[in-house]
Amino acid sequence: MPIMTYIQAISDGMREEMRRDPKVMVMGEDVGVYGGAFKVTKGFIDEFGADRVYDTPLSESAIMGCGLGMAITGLRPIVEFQFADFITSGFNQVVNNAGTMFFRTGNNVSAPVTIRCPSGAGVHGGPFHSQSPEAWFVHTPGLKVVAPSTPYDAKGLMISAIRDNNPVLYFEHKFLYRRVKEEVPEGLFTVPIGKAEVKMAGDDISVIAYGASVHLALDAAERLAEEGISVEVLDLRSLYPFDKEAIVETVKKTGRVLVAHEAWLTGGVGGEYASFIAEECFEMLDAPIKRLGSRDMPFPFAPQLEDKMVLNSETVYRALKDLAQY
Amino acid sequence: MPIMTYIQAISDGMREEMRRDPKVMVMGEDVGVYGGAFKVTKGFIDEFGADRVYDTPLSESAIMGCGLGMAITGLRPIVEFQFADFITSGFNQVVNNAGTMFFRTGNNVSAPVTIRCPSGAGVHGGPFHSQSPEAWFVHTPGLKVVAPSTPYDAKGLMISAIRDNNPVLYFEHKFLYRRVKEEVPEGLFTVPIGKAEVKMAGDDISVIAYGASVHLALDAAERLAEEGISVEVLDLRSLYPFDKEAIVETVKKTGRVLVAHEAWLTGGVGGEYASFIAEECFEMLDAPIKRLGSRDMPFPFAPQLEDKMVLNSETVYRALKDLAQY
Amino acid sequence: MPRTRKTPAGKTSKTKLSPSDATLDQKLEKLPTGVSRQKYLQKLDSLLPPEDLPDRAYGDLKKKGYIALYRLLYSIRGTEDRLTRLYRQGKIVGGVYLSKGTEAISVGAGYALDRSQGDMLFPMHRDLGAHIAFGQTIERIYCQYMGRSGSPTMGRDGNTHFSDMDRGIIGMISHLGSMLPVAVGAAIGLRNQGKNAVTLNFIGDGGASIGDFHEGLNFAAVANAPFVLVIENNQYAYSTPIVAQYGAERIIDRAIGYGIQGEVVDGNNIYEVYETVRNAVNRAREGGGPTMIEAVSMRMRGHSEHDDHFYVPKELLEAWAQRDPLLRAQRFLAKQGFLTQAEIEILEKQVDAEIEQAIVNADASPLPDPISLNNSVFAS
Amino acid sequence: MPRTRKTPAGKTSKTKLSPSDATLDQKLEKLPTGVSRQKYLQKLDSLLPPEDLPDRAYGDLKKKGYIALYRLLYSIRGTEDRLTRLYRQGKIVGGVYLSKGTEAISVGAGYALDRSQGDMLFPMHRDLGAHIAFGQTIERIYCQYMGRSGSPTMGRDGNTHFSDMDRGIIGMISHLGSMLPVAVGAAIGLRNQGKNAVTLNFIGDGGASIGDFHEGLNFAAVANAPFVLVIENNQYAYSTPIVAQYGAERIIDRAIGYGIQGEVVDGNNIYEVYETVRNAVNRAREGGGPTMIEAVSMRMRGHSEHDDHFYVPKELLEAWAQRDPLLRAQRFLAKQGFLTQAEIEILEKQVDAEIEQAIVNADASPLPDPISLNNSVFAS
Ligand SMILES: Cc1ncc(C[n+]2csc(CCOP(=O)(O)OP(=O)(O)O)c2C)c(N)n1
Ligand SMILES: Cc1ncc(C[n+]2csc(CCOP(=O)(O)OP(=O)(O)O)c2C)c(N)n1
Ligand SMILES: [Mg+2]
Ligand SMILES: [Mg+2]
Repeated sequence: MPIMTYIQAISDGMREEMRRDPKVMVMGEDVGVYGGAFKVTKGFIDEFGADRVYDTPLSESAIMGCGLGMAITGLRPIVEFQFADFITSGFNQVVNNAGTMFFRTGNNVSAPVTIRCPSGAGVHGGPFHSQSPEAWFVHTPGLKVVAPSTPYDAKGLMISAIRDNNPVLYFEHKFLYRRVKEEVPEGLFTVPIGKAEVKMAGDDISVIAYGASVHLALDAAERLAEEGISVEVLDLRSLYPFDKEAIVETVKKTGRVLVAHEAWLTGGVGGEYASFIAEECFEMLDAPIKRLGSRDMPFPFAPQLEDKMVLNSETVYRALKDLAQY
Repeated sequence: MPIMTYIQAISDGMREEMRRDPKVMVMGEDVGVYGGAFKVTKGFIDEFGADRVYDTPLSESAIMGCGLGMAITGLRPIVEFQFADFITSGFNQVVNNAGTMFFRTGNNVSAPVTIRCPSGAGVHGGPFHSQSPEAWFVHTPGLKVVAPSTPYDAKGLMISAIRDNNPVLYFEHKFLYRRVKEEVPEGLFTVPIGKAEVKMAGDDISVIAYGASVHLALDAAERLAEEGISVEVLDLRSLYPFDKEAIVETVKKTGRVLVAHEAWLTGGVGGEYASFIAEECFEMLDAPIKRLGSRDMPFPFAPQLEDKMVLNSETVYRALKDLAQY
Repeated sequence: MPRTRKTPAGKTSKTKLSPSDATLDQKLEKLPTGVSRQKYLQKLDSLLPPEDLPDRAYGDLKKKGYIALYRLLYSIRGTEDRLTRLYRQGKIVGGVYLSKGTEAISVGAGYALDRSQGDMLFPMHRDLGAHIAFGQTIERIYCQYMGRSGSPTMGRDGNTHFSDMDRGIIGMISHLGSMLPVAVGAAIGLRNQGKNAVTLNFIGDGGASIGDFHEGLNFAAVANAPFVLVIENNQYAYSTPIVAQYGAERIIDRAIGYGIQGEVVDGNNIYEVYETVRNAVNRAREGGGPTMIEAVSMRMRGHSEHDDHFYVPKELLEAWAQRDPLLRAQRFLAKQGFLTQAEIEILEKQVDAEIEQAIVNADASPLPDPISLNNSVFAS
Repeated sequence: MPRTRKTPAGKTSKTKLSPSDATLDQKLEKLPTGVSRQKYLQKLDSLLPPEDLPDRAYGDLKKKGYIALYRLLYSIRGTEDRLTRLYRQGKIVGGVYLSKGTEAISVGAGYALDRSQGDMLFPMHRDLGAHIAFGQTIERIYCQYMGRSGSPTMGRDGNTHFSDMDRGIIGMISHLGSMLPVAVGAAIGLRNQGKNAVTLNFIGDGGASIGDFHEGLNFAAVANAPFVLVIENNQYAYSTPIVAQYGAERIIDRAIGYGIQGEVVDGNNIYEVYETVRNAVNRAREGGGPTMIEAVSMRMRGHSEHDDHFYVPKELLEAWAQRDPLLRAQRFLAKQGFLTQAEIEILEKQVDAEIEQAIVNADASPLPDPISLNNSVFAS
């Protein structure tokens, strides 16, 4: 099995599915000749041609709107926002147009669009190239939201997202692009939307995380293992729909939970999962549910500031330690 | 003291503050000669002139962007989205431009804009004239969010919002416009942003709500009072910043909490407050924290459908009863 | 590619509105600094068409076509008149937004498409006429307004917001302009799948101010998409007059800025609307790229049936009432010898009966069952 | 109101690029269906200016002004060249987006405003030149790029995203076009408070495709706002050539669609840029309304310093290198007798020393203290 980085796995998932299904296409700014700002679609235009690897004008609302229009004619577009932060410029098309299409047409028209959102901090992008805005979309009906943390999941979820007959927001984390790699099968396989995965089994505390935060949790869990504390790391992978059974299971096992994400703490999806646990797992809890996120402020540019604003593994470590000692 | 409806109180707050401060102005579609789609600014143009009651082209992003531009030159605009649902068309200007202005300029430039969002269902508006999208903004740093439930609060919070040196989203509920009235003082007074209020005192269960849901909670509480169950209704009024002390206090008192809002349940602000309680009030709880919201789907048009989708007082009543019996 | 700006519709008409008209002037007093009243008053005149339709042949229309278009025009007028009645009787859910006075635009444009070629229609909120012209039944329309289960949306969305994929109609969301990029994407999508189809979208003088208008048209222009945009300039956006909506002389002046074909058409002449849109559709089908068409008319009722229209100068309405699209088409048909007055009356009686029957049928359609909301959000 | 479209910048220049150029043709192979390569190749020619600046007086410029503008031009070139060096040394945080080859636009335009009148500047990401021309110090610019506490944003935002309210500069957010409505609102806000000020915003050939461009300009046109927009057409948006960005012959063809003044200017002629913007600013100040100006130039480096520019045909870069704004201005100054070659060298030495000193100072500016993040989000 070949070793792939996270970003290679994303490319590979798209490429394989495009080979299988001629209806699948990519569109966005600079996705063609340039191969995408992060080179995710490098070489695609040579293999699939300019109509399936569609370089667009700089207009997020039209990109999303046209993608939706292509979808209702039977194509399966993968729409790329160059950075997740720019989804705000096409926001209405995502939430009100794509999100309601199936419902409002009396289930007559579906909108199979995959929406790529390169998100996340740690790359000195400043306030507008570092955001993790997934919570806005988890709150909006009609949209599915996934956020892989590993190359395997990245590829498998990409293929699932493309095959799904609904708009799926695919939050890929820029910090992970070239920093994580693993063996990933060649060819086609899927990771189901809506299923979480235990990335590290443990008995004392559960961390529920996704995307880059999974790696923070794994780092912290390794440190704690040395101190004799056994942490279970549950990677949600899908933010909506999310895997309620898997959450209940891990909480039942450990009785202590931390929910952690890089997105802003207040109003973040962590609140959803934490309050789901508070409601459904009340009797299982041995300690208060702890939530972590980045500080409620724009992502600062200078590394010294960003470091103190973005969730990091030290903070996760300390929160877990507190929980263990509760 | 004059009796005012909720909508009159909103108008009155704006009018009084415009009389006091010549820098305050209103802008939006049809706010001038027509007096606004809901007649909130009826007569304003005669009193304040067309430059302070500014009829704009149909362009939400420009309305918000221009409002921000006016604000940085020293004016204090009240920007009106004709319906809260249309804020998606000016979304980027709200969250990324207004929301970051103070932070990203090294605290050099502030953005005192009040953003009026007529929201809420129950008026047969269908999927795009019924939404309550406050959660998106509670999650976004740099924005304050208020949502009054009574005429008194509506007026007092309006004046506070206008005087605040930050962007404040003002979610007014259309269903309440002419359905609630009470005595409201003439002239100027404020309700502080960030302070909740107990709208009905009780001992057995707490409901934390805001906007129209406060009235659902009060109705349910009255029914339960007859059955001997004493419910405390805490009206948050400010969704961000929110009144943590008031929440802790009511939970401490009752040990049983319901968080209820009309917005979609999943990813709604209820998750924020519920998980705050789960974390901070763990030892005080005698029952799981219960959350209610509207069903996760677009707001349907037909009344028979809307009734089964939107949170109602019967649902609140039953949830409270369950909590009481836990 | 040629980019023409046709003679303004009213070039030949006698001046009916003048800057000296005191009543009109008074209504325009309250404009913010910088908005030019003078410019507006001059504009109003040039927008007014002549009282009679130019006496000529229109495009590929034969006698049957002239009559069919009139029938549709009369159908939609009748359908909408009864909507007002039903609205007053409390039988309608939500608001009612009528196209009275501007029906020729939606009917003429809708009729110019070719369903058999796979053409797709993206109507806006004042385009019931296009739905009908594109094959939608009046019964389903009433079901939609009454929120019944027999409506294309199963009662989930209201008034003119309805899709019908079997007929190639995609309904709008409320956010004006949002469907423009969708229609452009559909045009490109159909072309990329080897189809020879055209998509058509409408937008108002107000909606034309929104960002999606620009992004969508620019996208279409670059892609040379088989797409036609009909701008319904009915001179008001809710209460906002065009002087406070755009600064150019005409909306169509934007065509050159996109490098696409632009046309102005008398929106109260159903045959000219048909002809112009038909030509644009044919050109698009042949690879000639997008066209934007400004159809000039006047909204003869309030924004919705709960709006009393007080902000529109009476003079304006009176002048336009004399140019009612039905009256003008009737006179034209008679003059051409296509239909006698008696034949017109027979046609109208038939249509009236159809409409009444549609109301009865719609009223018999059950209210939607809330169970239908289960599993309604995601496609499997 | 007059709406002119000036002669395209290159009308008089000798053709340098032709459709038969095989290398160029090859690069343009991969365009989606409908995008016209032919149209593009024709366009490229017409965009190229003559090699020398037209030998004439420019607006209200006196000898001092000609020299001052050259000095600014040289400053920004020098400042940016050293940014590349610092970037390679790892001293810069984030990416570096340079204006090499197009500096005349931002400098000339920034210089045309009048700070003493309260004019405000809304620069975009390739407008360091405008910051400098509007009084920003080079030291603070370096602080900004190095993420130091001495930067106007206190290290909170990067590269050219910085405001400086004391100087009337409002920095951009990354979302291109977003500042356009803000600048328009500021123009109206200043006017409504009795000030006689003008606001100026820049946008690129790419940014001009976004909805805010349309909404903002339309808003400005209706309000007759004292606002000037400079479109920096540097022929690429990241890797996207103008042929895939817009369908019109020229971006400025949009002016008539807004009913505002439109001008095309040779963006590699700093004096023409200054003159044109100055006239527009004066006109706006006198109540003549907004102007949009298309300044044609060529981005001579990659989108950012990590982009090797492979997608730009070499021929294009070579042709434009011969029209470098500094070289052309130098030749002009010499020809006019404003500065001898020796004087130019002295001036440049002075500027070089200033820049080096600014780097030393910026490097001495402390890293921002994380404590500064406390209470940083809300104004009290
Ligand atoms: C983006 C957006 N903003 C505001 C509204 C509210 N609204 C509904 S119709 C309307 C006026 C539309 O005017 P126009 O486009 O001219 O169409 P007309 O109603 O005249 O046919 C407004 C402001 C909306 N539907 N969409
Ligand atoms: C709304 C938005 N979408 C995408 C981007 C990402 N992006 C940054 S610069 C750029 C190209 C800009 O091109 P242009 O406007 O021509 O300016 P130039 O860089 O050529 O000066 C893109 C796509 C952005 N900043 N904003
Ligand atoms: Mg209109
Ligand atoms: Mg460019």
